Amino acid sequence: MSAERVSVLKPGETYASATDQISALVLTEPTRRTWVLFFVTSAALAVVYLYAITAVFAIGVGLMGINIPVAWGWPLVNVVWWIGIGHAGTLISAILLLLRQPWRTSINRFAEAMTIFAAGIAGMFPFIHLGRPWYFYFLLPYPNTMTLWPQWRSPLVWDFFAISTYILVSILFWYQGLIPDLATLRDRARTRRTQLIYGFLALGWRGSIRHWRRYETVYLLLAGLATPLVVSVHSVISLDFAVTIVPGYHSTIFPPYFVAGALLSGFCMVITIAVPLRRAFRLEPYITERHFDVMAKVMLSAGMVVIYSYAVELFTAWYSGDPFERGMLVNRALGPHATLFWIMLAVNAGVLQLLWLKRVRTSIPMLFTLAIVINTAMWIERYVIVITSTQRDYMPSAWGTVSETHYDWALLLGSLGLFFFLMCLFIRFLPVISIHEVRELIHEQEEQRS
Amino acid sequence: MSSRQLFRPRANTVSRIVVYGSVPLCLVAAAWSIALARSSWRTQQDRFVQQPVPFSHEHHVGGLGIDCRYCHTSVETSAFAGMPPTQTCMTCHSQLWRQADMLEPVRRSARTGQPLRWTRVNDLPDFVYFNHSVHIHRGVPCSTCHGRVDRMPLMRQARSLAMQWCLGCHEHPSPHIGAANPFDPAARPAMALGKHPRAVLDSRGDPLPRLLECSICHR
Amino acid sequence: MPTPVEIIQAWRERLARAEGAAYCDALQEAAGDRVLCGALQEVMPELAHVWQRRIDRRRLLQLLGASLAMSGAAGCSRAPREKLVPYTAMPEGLVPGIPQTWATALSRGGSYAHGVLVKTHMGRPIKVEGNPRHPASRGASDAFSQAAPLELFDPERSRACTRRGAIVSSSAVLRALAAVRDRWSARAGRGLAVLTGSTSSPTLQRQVHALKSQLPEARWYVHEPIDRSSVIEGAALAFGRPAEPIYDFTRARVVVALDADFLDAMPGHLSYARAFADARRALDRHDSVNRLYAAQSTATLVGARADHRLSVKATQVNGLARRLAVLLGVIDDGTSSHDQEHERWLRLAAADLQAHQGEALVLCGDHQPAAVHVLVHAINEKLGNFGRTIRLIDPVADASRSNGDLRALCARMAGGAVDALFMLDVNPVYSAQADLPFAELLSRVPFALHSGLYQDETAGASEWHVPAQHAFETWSDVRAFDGSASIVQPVIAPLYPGWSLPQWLALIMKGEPGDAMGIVRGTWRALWAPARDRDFERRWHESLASGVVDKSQSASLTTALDRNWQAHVQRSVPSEGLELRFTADASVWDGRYANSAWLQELPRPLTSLTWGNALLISSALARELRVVNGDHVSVEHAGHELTAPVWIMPTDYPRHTLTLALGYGRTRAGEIGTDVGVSAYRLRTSAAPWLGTNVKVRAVEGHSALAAVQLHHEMHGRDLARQMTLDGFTAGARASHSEGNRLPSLYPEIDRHGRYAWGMTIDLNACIGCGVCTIACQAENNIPAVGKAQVLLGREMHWIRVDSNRVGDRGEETVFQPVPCMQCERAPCEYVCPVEASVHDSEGLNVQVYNRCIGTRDCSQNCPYKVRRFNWLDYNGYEREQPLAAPAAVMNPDVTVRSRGVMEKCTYCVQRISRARIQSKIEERTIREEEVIPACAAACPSHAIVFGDLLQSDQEIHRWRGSARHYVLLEELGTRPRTTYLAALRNSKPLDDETLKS
Amino acid sequence: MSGRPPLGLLARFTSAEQIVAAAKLVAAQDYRAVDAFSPFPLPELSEALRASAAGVKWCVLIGALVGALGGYLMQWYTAVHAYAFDVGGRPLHSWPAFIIVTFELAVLGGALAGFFGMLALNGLPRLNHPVFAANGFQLASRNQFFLLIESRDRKFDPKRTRELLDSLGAAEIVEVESE
Repeated sequence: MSAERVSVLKPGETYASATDQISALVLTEPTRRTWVLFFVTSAALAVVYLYAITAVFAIGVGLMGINIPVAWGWPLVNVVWWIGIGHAGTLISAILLLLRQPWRTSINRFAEAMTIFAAGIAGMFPFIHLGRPWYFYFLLPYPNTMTLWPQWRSPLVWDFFAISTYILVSILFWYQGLIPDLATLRDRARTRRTQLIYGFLALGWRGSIRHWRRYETVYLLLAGLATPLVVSVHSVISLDFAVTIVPGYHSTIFPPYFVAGALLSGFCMVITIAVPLRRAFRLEPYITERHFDVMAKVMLSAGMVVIYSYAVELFTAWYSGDPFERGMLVNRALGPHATLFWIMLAVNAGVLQLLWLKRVRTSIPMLFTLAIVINTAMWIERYVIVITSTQRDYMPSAWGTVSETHYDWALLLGSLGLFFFLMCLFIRFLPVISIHEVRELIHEQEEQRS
Repeated sequence: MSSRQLFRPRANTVSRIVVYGSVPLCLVAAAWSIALARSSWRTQQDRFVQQPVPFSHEHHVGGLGIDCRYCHTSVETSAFAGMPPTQTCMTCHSQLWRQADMLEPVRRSARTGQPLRWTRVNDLPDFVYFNHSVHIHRGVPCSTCHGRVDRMPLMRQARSLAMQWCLGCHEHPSPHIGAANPFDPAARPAMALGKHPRAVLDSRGDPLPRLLECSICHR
Repeated sequence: MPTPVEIIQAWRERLARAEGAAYCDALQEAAGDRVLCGALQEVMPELAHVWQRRIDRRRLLQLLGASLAMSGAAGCSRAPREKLVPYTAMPEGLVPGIPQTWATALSRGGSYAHGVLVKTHMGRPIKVEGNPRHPASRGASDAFSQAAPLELFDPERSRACTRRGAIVSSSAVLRALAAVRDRWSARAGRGLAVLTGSTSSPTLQRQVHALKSQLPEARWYVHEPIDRSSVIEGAALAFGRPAEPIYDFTRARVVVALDADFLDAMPGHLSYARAFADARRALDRHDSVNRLYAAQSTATLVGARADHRLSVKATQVNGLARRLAVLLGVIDDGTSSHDQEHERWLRLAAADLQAHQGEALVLCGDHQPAAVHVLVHAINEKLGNFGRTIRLIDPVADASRSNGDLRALCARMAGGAVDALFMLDVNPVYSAQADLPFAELLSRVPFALHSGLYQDETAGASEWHVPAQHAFETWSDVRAFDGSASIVQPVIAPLYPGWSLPQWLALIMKGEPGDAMGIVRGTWRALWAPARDRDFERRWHESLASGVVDKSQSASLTTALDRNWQAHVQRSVPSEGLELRFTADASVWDGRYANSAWLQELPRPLTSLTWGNALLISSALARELRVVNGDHVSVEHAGHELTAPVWIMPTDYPRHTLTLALGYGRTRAGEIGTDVGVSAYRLRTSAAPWLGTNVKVRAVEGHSALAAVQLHHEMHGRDLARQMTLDGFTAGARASHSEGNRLPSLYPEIDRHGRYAWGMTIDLNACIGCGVCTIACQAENNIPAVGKAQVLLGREMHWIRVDSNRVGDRGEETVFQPVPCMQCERAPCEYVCPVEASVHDSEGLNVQVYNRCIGTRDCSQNCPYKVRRFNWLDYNGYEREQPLAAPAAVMNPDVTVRSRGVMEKCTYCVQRISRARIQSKIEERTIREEEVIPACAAACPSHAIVFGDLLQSDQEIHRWRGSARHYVLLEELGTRPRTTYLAALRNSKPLDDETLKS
Repeated sequence: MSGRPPLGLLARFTSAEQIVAAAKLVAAQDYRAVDAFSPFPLPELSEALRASAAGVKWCVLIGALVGALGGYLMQWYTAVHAYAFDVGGRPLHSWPAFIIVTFELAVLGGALAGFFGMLALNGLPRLNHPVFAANGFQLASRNQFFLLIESRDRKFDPKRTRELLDSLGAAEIVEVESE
């Protein structure tokens, strides 16, 4: 254990150096060209996103590639994918906190930010996909003149509660983590304006030891609450499918299957962000090869669970002897979207295995590419689940499929744009690494040495 | 770096209001919007509307005691109570108040054959299918929904007509039915007169919960 | 009477005065104001195109808006309060809010009528039902009559008289008419020619007679693209007098149909379908079941339902008939059919016919040459079927007084002998055969006048056009396939100026239209020759009330075969090479219904194609040509060439036959019907109007997407549409796997305590796959048409679809399966809905609450039958103009019109149930069986759908559900559907050797 | 300088070890009104000063219970009593289906109560606090550690307390003005 703790950070860091360096990123660092480039492109995409949403609201969901029988299209694929990405953050910050994994410290902050943005975007898609989004509030339990309430047996209602709870709790967790660092920034800020802003956000945190005591306790408790929450969220999402009677949806493996998939794509995204971040802001001392190595291992283990789920689905379909289940698999493997199915298998079951090699786990460029490839494959996996299942379900006479439209693409790419746009802002205005936790870590390291 | 305070003491109060006040603020907003949905601004209850002719139910019903069915002929047989054709007005007004300017639109209509265009007062959404005849037959007094029209110089919407209000009766019909003469503006449901209409309803119609089902009013 | 300019000025001022919401009201009112519209037409003829195109409020607003500042437009943001507009004088007998029903008659194409009941709501005809008292309808109706209200209110109907496209007043037409009348009346009618469709109207016949006697030189020509001339000619050859055969399928145990689609293509098809279905209803295993042999030269419904099917070339049918005649000893002739399969089929049929003399029936298709009809008559004569299963009557559409068809007219026009031509309710410029230069000849006629519902091709080519009146707007009379007559009475005042056919004849003869009712009454006064005036009035009103003139069906002719009938029998050899069959289209008939969005979107039987026709070819031929569905081929026949997309038919489709439906490729049908499909008339010759021989076809560049609704006809081993053999059925087999036991469930049993438990059962053995249920449902439930592009995306909205499933070992047999919502008692759609938009009521309906639906579509995802439909876009034109949106006038006020983003589905016509429930409550009784009949069941020709209350054991549905053919679709899913099925029956003749011994 | 007595004495220490030792001694001399400020949580220090977190634990527990109970009751009442619908023949009180929302609301309740409880018990937000005025206090969020002995402590004596702090090795001792 102790050996680990030491090796998490590059030696030679002091409270002062860590504090100054990380806060400098926000306060003094000049705006870099790479950042501007990222910012502008993502902002442009975000505008496309807004345009697409407006169009879909104004003209109708018919603009997207959906029909009967495939009434759930890309928006649902995107929900599942984004929520998955939104998992790594909470896992790192909450579960690893409970497990006392010191390596989380350097990455939990931006992983949490990532979680909030991803979950937020995921939360938008169900509404984009609604036929009459202006009536979304029918999902809320509020006393209305129709005396009607939500239909609590519907997994969509569960979803609504799960996702909104998840977003709220993640924000609380993240903000509480930020408070001491905001105080740090307040005290380092040079201009009055920044002092006032950070000062107000810091809520007058002064580092009192009594405050610290309660702070730590609540932080731990929140982590304790967030841990089952994060597991529940994707399980609930999976129930949207699992409680139906559609072959390909109706499967008991779904909750663990979806959670594992979520971790996989979530960690892919963390790596995708960590690599450029580390390079751009010289964070090598804080985000070390070891971090990547560990994250790669998490990916691998999550990936194996996903592979197991594939296997179980296949087996159940074959073993049940149910013609409809079998038909569903045949359709996936040979139907209109067979290529996607095979890509999914090739990447998630095949390419993933490269992570067994330490060489791969520790080579940043390879890991970076792998992360992006696997994350794409994970999107495809969700596509295969959501779309190819109803495409050919019970009655052949009703079979049919439909292909995506420009709006589907605009919404997917646009949402990516919005995501990176928010990430850019976060990187620019808030400490990407939890300063006080780094200090704590340094303190522990000193104790080790003495 | 300055060692002076960044914020004045007043800032403490402000910040606390912001942080702790946010929650009550949301609740107030919610309450307000919920209240708004029930306000007469929204339901149009008790709002007077411009009509081509300022027809007074008070005068015709309360004063002259004309029966509802004299003008609203189909109220017992049809979903729609019916609006009187110009002819109906002219049966009297070809004799009475022949010069009154107030009635010129009626006379013009009779002359030109161009119908009068009244503005709807009691207007349900198009997806609600209310049927007058069955309610009348159950002995629901007109006044239950339309109020004391015999006291209305100008017509106004007497009830909110919100779904909640409809369900009020549909959930517990008994106290609202079985009036001897529903058309009497002062008619009162049987229960109010000590009779027991519950039996009346069951002998005639469906089990009560039926009345709360969507398909009763929506198609 | 103010001048148009004054009217418009008045409106300008009124609008200028109005503000905000009032302004909106004013505009809305203006849009609806016919006086104003008329005025605008008169003063701004340059806007004619607007009136020829769809009216829509917005365009009118644009026009008005242009003439004044849209100052108050901002007020439109808030919806104005609704207006209540009472009558000035209430029509007698009208109760506001309660629909009225009128009996009248509609005819498919021109002549052969079936009685209908028109439901009008506050004076608006909104729904058509069959008239149970009419022999040709028996309560059923066809797709065209279901679409009639839409046609009536079609905003693209011709709305004004025009001269060379410019709007003129009807008085101008009368003046011009007067001028030409003087000319011909001076010359005993020389140069006057009247062209109409074939007509069975006694009034018209009488008027034509009068015309001929008044103006001996006048000519009357009949142009009916889809006629029965060869039937009548065949009878004439066989019996020495023109006649039409009428069939009685209830008595026929064995039916041999030689290329004859009596379920769809023949006059009387509705009653034939019903009789045929009744003759094989077989709820009980001891019931008798008829047997159908069908030889078909293209894909037909009869072929699909046949117990023994044979696919042949059309030119081979003569050979089949001959051989059959030989086998039955009608004629003797050594030749035997070379083809083994044919021989086998013939011997089986012959044996069966022999065994059922007098209760058998042989018939052949209207399009077959007269010689074949002669043979068939001879065979029936020999079998003693006349007077039992078949009888002869005088031709219903009597053309004896006519001077011939379009060919004759063209000849006369070419001779320059026609200087005044009236084309009444016909569209010859479009539907003329390819070899007749009609349009070119028409341009040389000095005075050419066209009267029709639309500004169609002929209207465009003739100098004068006058709007015709819709069948719902006018007085007339018409006869059915068996001769029984009906009075056609108006159910709404004419929407636009114009004259009905009887009035036109009056105009031509007397110079003024007169009153249509008077003319028709005149006819019947003459026909009945009543002793007292009171008797006439009584019969007249009885006829109007019942919708059919009592005792008016034609008497059977008692005639023996002509002595030398054999002389007319031909020994035609089957043609080499490919053959091209022309067929009437199930949706647009001969093209006259092309502008109806409902009909265009109604899936065509068997192919499930919508929005257009395609050249049907066999899969073998497709392989030769290396084409796939939608690829273009060029068809060459008798020197005419046409490029058309192909549609590949399943295995049992005749290998060497191409089929092309008439009625498409219209060029002036309207925004909806123009440029849909390709025009078969461009290949059709007057010599052989029904069949092209030695046709050349080659693949060419080009592909067009064909909007088929059903893409998979195989069932992939899933037992969905079930079929039993008659032997199995009589031996006591059951269609249901669960033997009627309910499958176990984890949920507690449901007791809904409802007063009624509605259920539906559909008899797959009776269903003929015609698809009338689909469009009847559409008309009843305000279902929007969505257009070809949306259908291609799989977004058609029909609540009940008719699947055609291929069954049998080689998938060569077809079982039709109508699939509406199953109203599952354990509905999977309900528990996934987050907002209670999909819930159950105590009567077992799976109700859809449109105003609560937010469009998550989870219900559809979770529906194993995929019967839910979603408003992907604003199909009903709430938000912006939708060319396909049905006009508000035709909407059923008892059904919510769904907005964008809402899920919808079949609810057993809940509006009809509610109406009946309320009535029963008022009358303090339970609902009677006949009170609630869903639109689909009411319209079904073969009575394949029964609906009823499962709690009242005396209802028909119980007998159906008691049958061994009863089964539940996808029962294993435990959804407990309220809609169930009866398996189809196949009654194939066991093969015993001696029948096959040659 | 206001006339009122100062809030107390603030001593700056440069290392965690020093302030922990100092705090222990100060506590040993049973000073009560003592507080310490550090750039990161120091468990030993909070033990020394007997900082307690019992309150927030209760907040979380109660919040979670309220969320769970309220959530379940809401579902039960609305589904069974307020407006009962026949949904695919499912029982009105479909408790298994109610579990998820109940759980989510429990978590939400707990989290909100915990966070706001923590703020409230810490007397936050408090943007203006006397110690902020103390010289060099910004370093409390960097690498310096501060010990504050308040003048309201009955053992407080400006002179002796300052000596005590001196003896503990404070790098700097300043007087904190009262607000």
